[in-house]
Amino acid sequence: MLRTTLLAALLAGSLGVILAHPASAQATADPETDRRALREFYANRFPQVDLADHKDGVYAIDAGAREQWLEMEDFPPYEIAVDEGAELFAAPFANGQGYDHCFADDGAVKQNYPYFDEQRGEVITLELAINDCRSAHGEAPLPYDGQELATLAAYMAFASRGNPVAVDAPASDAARAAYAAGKRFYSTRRGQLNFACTSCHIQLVGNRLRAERLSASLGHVTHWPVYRFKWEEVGGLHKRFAECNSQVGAEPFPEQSDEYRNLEYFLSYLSNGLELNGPATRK
Amino acid sequence: MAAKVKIRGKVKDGVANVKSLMSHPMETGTRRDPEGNLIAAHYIEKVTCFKNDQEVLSANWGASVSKNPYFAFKVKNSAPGDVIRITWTDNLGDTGSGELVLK
Amino acid sequence: MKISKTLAAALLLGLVAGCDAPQGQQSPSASAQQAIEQADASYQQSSAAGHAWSQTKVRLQAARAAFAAEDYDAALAEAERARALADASLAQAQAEQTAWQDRFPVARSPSK
Amino acid sequence: MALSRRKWIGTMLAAGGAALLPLRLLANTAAAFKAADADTALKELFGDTPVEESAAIKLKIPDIAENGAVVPVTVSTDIADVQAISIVVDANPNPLSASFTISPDAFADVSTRVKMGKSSLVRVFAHTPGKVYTTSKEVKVTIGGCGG
Repeated sequence: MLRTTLLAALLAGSLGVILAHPASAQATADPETDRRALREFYANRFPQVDLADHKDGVYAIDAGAREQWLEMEDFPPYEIAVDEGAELFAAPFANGQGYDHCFADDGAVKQNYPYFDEQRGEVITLELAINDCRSAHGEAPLPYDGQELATLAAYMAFASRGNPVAVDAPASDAARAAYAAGKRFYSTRRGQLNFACTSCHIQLVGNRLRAERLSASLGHVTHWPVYRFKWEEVGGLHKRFAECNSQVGAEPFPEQSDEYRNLEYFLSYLSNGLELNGPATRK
Repeated sequence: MAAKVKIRGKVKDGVANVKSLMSHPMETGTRRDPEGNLIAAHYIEKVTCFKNDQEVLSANWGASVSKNPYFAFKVKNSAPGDVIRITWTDNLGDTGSGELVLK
Repeated sequence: MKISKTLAAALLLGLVAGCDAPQGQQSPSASAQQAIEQADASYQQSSAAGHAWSQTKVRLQAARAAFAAEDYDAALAEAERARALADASLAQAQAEQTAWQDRFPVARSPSK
Repeated sequence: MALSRRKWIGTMLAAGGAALLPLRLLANTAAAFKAADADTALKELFGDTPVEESAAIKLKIPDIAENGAVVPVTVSTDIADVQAISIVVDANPNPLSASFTISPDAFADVSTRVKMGKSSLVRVFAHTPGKVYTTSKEVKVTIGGCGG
């Protein structure tokens, strides 16, 4: 028993040494400074990659994987979800109104999500807004881990394709606190493997973890929901967050929890300016 | 109601380049659900492709074709206005079909 | 360095968890019961800190299952394992209070 | 509502009408798909027709598959009189994945996506009246534990 603990602690310690990054404390940096720093970091790390191409995630930095991905994107399995989502989006509620009463431009609004709602004092993601819309029209909310919500979001992502991410900068102390909470979550080591999000996506980015190429944080939010071949269906960003947490031996948080919404807010601001290209396929 | 087959295609120099996507679980019969029960095999066995009601191509499949199958092929002597129709039937007798007028 | 502090804390907690198991006086069932309660308390703390580890719960459940099957030696062993994991995750939560601040990139070029 | 199989076949015959082609090349398809090893599958498919390696068949498939659940495959050839194309993944529990019957109105050029349980030799076959031509490629499948 003790030996396992010791081994885990030693492993954690040695990984810590490898991953330590020579940056100074950045707890209080403002979002625009963070965004600039992140872009500069990846520009130096991947000088051959145009920053705008990070919208393609890992396929911006792995030519071999990109070829197969493009082949898949030629007629991708998520098109079925986009079609179904379009029908769901167009179907009227019991009161005769529909989603288009809540979302402008036939749902092509993903670029503005998430945002910080000053009245409610919390981050509103697209998924939350969909359920708010349902509640406002007397419909029961959809489960956050279900296919109907993911399918609707897939349609809205498709409708929003090509629009650049345009998440508003935090404008109040409460909003800045939500952003900071997201940044802290992203940078905090969790789980028995003692990994932070930054361990893989900043410190070790571009390297391989077993057979997988580690992707850049820039562009992490542009392509959701994703048809993941491992899931064999479309799923949202928070489902992936939960998976990342589980993979490092940490108990995941629920989809649309405060933790994950703040994280999405932080990550989305960093990707401001990148083109949306969701939904997409991932392995 | 038969399931829909999504079809895309273009004619160039008399050749129709046709791509299709079918919504189907393609269960192998060897996977287990979270409770540990075997999930019954359920897969498309036969796909038939027509141009203007004439069969031009068919496929026999096993369960090892991927979920939501993709199938692309090329048809000779095609012209805009030709109708491509694709139909499938699975091991449980369910069917699907789709049609596309070539441009 | 912060890293070595984490390591020391984890090791220390691991040792404490291993050594403070009650000896001699208690019945095996009472010892196992107490170890499970202690492990659970530590696990709840780590969970409240947002640092629960998946294996802690797995071990706790194994301890409870062994206890229910009246295998008190196994229950005690699993509970101690759960406790060690929970304590290490608490040490992680503690170290991360400040350690997280060093991990995000900082701009090298002067701001425009 | 789903059509019953018998009704379905009836519909197909009506639709195909007299145009149905005499595509009875594949000897025993059902048994071939059930075969648990590649040799048995091939015997069921081709019987005693001689099989010959040919560089005239193009097999496009990744060297390292991104994901074993969805491996894109394209098979094409200029060989004359090809009436069928088959795809065999040797290491799969049922190696025969797909068999395509090709009329004179279609090119011998098909693409699909197949599942691969593990790294395997992938063999494709082009069937002409007197002879079967083949080519193959070793495909590595990595375990997609992470990614995305």
